[in-house]
Amino acid sequence: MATSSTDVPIGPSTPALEDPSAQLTTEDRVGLLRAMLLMRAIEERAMNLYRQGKVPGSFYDGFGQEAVSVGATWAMAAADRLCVLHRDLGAHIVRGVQPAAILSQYMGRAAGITNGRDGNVHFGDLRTGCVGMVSMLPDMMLVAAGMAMAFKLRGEQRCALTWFGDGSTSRGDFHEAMNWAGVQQLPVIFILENNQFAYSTPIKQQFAVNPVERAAAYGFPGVSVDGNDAEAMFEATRLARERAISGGGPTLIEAVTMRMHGHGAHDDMKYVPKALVEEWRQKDPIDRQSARLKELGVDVEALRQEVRAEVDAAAKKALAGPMPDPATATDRLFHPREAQEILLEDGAAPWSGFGS
Amino acid sequence: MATSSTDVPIGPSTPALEDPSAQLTTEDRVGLLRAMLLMRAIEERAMNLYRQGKVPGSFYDGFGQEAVSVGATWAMAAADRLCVLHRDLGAHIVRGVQPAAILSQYMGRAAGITNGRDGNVHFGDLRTGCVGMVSMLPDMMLVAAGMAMAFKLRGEQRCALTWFGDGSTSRGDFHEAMNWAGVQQLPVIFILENNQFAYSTPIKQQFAVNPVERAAAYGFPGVSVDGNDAEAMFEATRLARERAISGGGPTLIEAVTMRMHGHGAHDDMKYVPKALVEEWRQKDPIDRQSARLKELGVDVEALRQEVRAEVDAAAKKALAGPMPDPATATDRLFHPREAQEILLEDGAAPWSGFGS
Amino acid sequence: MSEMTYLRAISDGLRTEMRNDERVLLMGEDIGVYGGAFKVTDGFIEEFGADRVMDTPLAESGIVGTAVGAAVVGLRPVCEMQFADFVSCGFDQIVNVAGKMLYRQGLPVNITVRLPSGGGFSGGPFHSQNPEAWFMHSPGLKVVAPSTAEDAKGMIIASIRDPNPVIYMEHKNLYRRVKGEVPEGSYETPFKARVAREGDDLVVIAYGAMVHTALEATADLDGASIMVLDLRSLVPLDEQAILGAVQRCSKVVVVDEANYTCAAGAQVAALIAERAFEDLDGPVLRVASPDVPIPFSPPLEAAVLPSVERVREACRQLLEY
Amino acid sequence: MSEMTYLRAISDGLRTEMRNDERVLLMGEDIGVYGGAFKVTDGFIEEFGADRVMDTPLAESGIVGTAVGAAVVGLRPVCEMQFADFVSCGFDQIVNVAGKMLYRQGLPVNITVRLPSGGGFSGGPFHSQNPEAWFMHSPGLKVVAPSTAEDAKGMIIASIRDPNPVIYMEHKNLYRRVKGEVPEGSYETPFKARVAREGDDLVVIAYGAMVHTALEATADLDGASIMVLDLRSLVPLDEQAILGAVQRCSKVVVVDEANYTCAAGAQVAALIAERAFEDLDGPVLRVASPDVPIPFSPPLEAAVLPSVERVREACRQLLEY
Ligand SMILES: Cc1ncc(C[n+]2csc(CCOP(=O)(O)OP(=O)(O)O)c2C)c(N)n1
Ligand SMILES: Cc1ncc(C[n+]2csc(CCOP(=O)(O)OP(=O)(O)O)c2C)c(N)n1
Ligand SMILES: [Mg+2]
Ligand SMILES: [Mg+2]
Repeated sequence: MATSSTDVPIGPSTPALEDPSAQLTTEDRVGLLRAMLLMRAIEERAMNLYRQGKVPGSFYDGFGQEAVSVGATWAMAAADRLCVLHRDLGAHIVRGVQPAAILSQYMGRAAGITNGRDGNVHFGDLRTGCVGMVSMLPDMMLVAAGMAMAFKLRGEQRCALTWFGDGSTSRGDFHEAMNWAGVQQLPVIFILENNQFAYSTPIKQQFAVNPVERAAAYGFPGVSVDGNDAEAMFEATRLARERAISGGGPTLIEAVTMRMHGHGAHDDMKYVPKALVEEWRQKDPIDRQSARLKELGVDVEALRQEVRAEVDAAAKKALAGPMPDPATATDRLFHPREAQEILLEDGAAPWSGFGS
Repeated sequence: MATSSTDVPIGPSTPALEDPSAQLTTEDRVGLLRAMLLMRAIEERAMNLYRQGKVPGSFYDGFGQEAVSVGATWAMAAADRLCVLHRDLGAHIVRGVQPAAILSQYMGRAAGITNGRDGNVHFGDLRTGCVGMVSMLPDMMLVAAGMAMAFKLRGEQRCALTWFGDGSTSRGDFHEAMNWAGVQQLPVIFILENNQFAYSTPIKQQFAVNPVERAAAYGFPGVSVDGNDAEAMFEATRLARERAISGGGPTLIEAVTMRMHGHGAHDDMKYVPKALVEEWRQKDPIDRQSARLKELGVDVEALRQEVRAEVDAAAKKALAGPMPDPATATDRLFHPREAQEILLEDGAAPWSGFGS
Repeated sequence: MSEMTYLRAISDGLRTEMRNDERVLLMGEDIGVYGGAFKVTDGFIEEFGADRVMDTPLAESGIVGTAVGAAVVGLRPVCEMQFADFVSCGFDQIVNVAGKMLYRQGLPVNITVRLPSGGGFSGGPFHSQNPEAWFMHSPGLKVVAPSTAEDAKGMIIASIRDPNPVIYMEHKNLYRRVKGEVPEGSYETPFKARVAREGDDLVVIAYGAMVHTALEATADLDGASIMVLDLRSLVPLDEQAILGAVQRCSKVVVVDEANYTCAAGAQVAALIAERAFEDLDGPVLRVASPDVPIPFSPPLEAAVLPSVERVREACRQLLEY
Repeated sequence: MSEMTYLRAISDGLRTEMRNDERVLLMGEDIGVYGGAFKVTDGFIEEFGADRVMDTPLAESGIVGTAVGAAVVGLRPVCEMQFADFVSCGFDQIVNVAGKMLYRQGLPVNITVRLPSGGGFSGGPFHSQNPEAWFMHSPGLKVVAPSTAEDAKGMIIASIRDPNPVIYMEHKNLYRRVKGEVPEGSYETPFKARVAREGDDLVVIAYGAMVHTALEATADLDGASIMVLDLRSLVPLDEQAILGAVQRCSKVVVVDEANYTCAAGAQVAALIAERAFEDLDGPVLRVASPDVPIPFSPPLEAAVLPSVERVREACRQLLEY
């Protein structure tokens, strides 16, 4: 399994998954690559815009971890619900959020998903079945468990999914969510995105034993997956989803990966050994998926150019959009009783297996 | 192992402890019984005083669980520090708190340990090395871990101990404390007092897998012990303490027991199957220790009478004491800078092994 | 109409709304089989089943956080904290997840959190708190605090129907002490203040249990005509009713059971000092608990909680002003 | 004396006290190897070692709870919340364990909790909060909020030496913006208010970053003589200084960056309305953030945070009264 920055074992050896490609058409496999390329291109653009002073506050990305969110989300059905975390832009892309809306969000423009109320990846587009994350980690695990609880109570065949980092596992809400999901055997998928660092803190200072080992002691399986392989992420999530919707309960998936950029744009990550970064650069998830598709004869370069053009256009559109009107700053504190009920709506579910 | 009210397994089968009596003189063994008898007699007296309206608020006891606190505390050295929970009056007794002070505490008298500021078992006598618990469960696990952290940082051969119930394991602070103790390999002993219910909630609604199984996934051992056997509790705690002070890190001890009274005096525990209570009545920890001592020729009846007399005298003394002066109600909100520093002091450590 | 206690009125409201609306679900520790620490949900599990009267693990953050999740996919969870004091353990989920979701994301969070609060029965520092001001200071939460049986029912129903997170303060010391006529069936009490007694010389502004303390203290005070304004809702705060009462009476005593500093009463007094200064004919006096934990022992607790006597003194002082 | 930023003054205070007293230990996320999210403890781990500059797990309840344990056996932990906003995750341990221990048990808890707070740089709803009022409303905690470099150092030292739990508010927007002469070596700033500028016609009462907003707003306001009172300490609140200022000026504007309802400013205004009514020559005006989460986008954030312009307007309105 992957090398770790520490002496904490990176999860149990998990039985190899069946060949995921059995579940994926070439179109799916291109879709996975496309979403990863989009994620990277949008985040690179946003980083540039940040350097130009066009993205206020701080900027965080998921460079090198694209497979984790893209692969997992590819396995989610339209009626499923997600709480997307800060390294997981790919999930939004797969669910159908448009690049211009994302860049508008980063720049605090009126057309951003939160209309400028919240920044960077702190957003969830209601029309894609996603709840916007809060900063407090990992609070969203409980929200995901609660959505799953509602599905189970109503006898619906749907599931909820959320991500969280290695550092986030140290907080109480991790435990309350794991325990709740175990006791009620909820249709929820927890993805531990083990990128080996929490800000500057290496995993050996977060836990003595890999948290994926804990799943069993909550009454459900924990599996470790190569988080830099989008198809492996897809397959592990697909299986977890099947368990979930057939009443088999929760799954904890550890996506073993590496944070390849600083915690945020301001962080030079001096604290990470260079050799470790170098080693993981060889495992880039986009390179891996590109190689696969080249073997299948897909014109990856054309795809890259298409994505680049899409992001160029999106940036142009986003930059042309206005900032929010300050007169709206105190609107929408409370939802009026007489207004229509607002609930999360279904998102895109591009996997061919859903027959859409 | 013991029968449980549910289908959740009551902890792993733990290798049988060596015969604890090797560590205990007859005097120790009598001391254990004496402390358990005192605990029961004081709580029975308090329950009567409660019924007479002399104990304000509610009243909680540890009837049937006396071995858990008495046995464990018997293994603690004077310089060790404890956070004592609400079923664990025996710990206070072993550490040297006088029965009259306890009864004064229950009755909200000026001579109570908290001078009437807090009620029932929410107390810790500074002079016995005990931190008074807060109601919020299991917050004290973190406080105990913090004391242990200080001992480790200063290179002292001391340890900290705390108790908590099966229900308390569901809260985030359980996890944060377990994880902290595991990462830092602290000299702390966690005693999970599994009495099979949290108020009315049976353990199967608190966890899918017994939490003692989790210890391994935090990087330290978890052991199950017969919580109705004071000598077994002593021995498990003694071994855990040895590990702790020799740098071996934390231990989680599950004391398997049964709450034999309602959650509080007001609770008729209709929700507990009668047969279960009956079964556990056969395992009464005081009966068990009495039988042992009778075999050794100890006059247990005389001991009982001595204890009864002691509690009678204590009740008399407590009842004669005044209520606190209302004029003091707002005193001691802040400790004055110029006043002496107040820290926990050493408590009694009666075990013969300490040579005291 | 039938007479019932404040406690039974809450039960009645919950039951009514659960019958009306299948989306309503109760969550909490020991609320099912046991019927709740105070028996508010006694008999509910028999009528509605364990799925809708859910005995949860001992985990306040879990209760609130999963309720938020259930709410955004269409349920209407009502969470019980066993005592208001334990809300500190679910604090983050309330203020950061539930409270900010609509403003940030446009997603309303329809949860109700019931907080059995307050002192007066030797509950001590951990079973007597009045934490409403923490939530008033956290944007995005409504905070209500009925004082009568009728309002207790009408406001629990209104809280459940309100699409926003509502912190519902129920004062333990009113549970069995206060009784009143309660309409049958379904009705809502608006989140507005109520004049508990008309008067012209002075107004006592209070909410929850303190409304009764205020009424008792001023029932017969040297013949003065004393208004008692029951706020009922703290967020939104009925500023119009407050300012109107000050305009009419010119003298104000604000009573609060919570600790003095930054309490609801501080907000009310500050509001008056800012917006009704010209109407004032004397200082805005406050009666509240001093800034200490609520002590256990009866003489100490009595010394700390606002008493009829202290309210009376404040009124007298102001009437003589 | 040497000139340094507010940020460096905090570092200097921490370093000074760590050299003075071996019992002092820092705990927090990323404070060691990384030197802290804001670099307050940059270089500390090299000087004091990883045991005294402890990189903790990501667990705020854990940080506070273990600090309490360490304190009662003789250490003097200083906890850093990475942002003040995350204190909601350690809230229970602060208010219920640390805050009530001395009153209940006679056991002082000598911890300091540093909260990098406040907005002004597009931090958004979770990196801009000013949660001091929650703690002011929780008995047993001291709450301080320095506004200058000199006080930042003197108050962090005083907080560490104070045997009680102290919530130390450090405003992020002052970190690098505010500079000043700071005495060398060890000294303490008392938990008392400070006159930031003398004046007679009106007093602006503020603390933290708002002291600078107040000073700027009133530096030249139509020639009026305007006092600025920097509270510095919120608990204990320097009531004497507040009442003295009102007596002298008769007109008061209270400025608070936190959300309006039940803020520190509400307490100050309520205090004045109760105890200085006769000295008042006009309403007690308040400037604060409206009751919404602090939005991210610059125009929205600017519309919410109290500005120089809003303070100026309030002063003008009152001067013309
Ligand atoms: C409760 C809480 N405390 C502190 C922070 C500040 N913070 C933001 S991200 C981060 C590190 C998170 O690490 P991890 O969970 O491993 O996620 P990663 O960023 O590595 O994906 C920290 C400490 C936070 N967001 N939430
Ligand atoms: C955080 C918190 N929530 C709720 C309560 C109310 N409460 C008091 S005791 C109790 C049950 C505790 O069960 P357990 O931990 O098993 O301990 P036991 O009483 O069985 O010894 C509850 C829910 C509490 N004390 N703390
Ligand atoms: Mg990480
Ligand atoms: Mg129990």
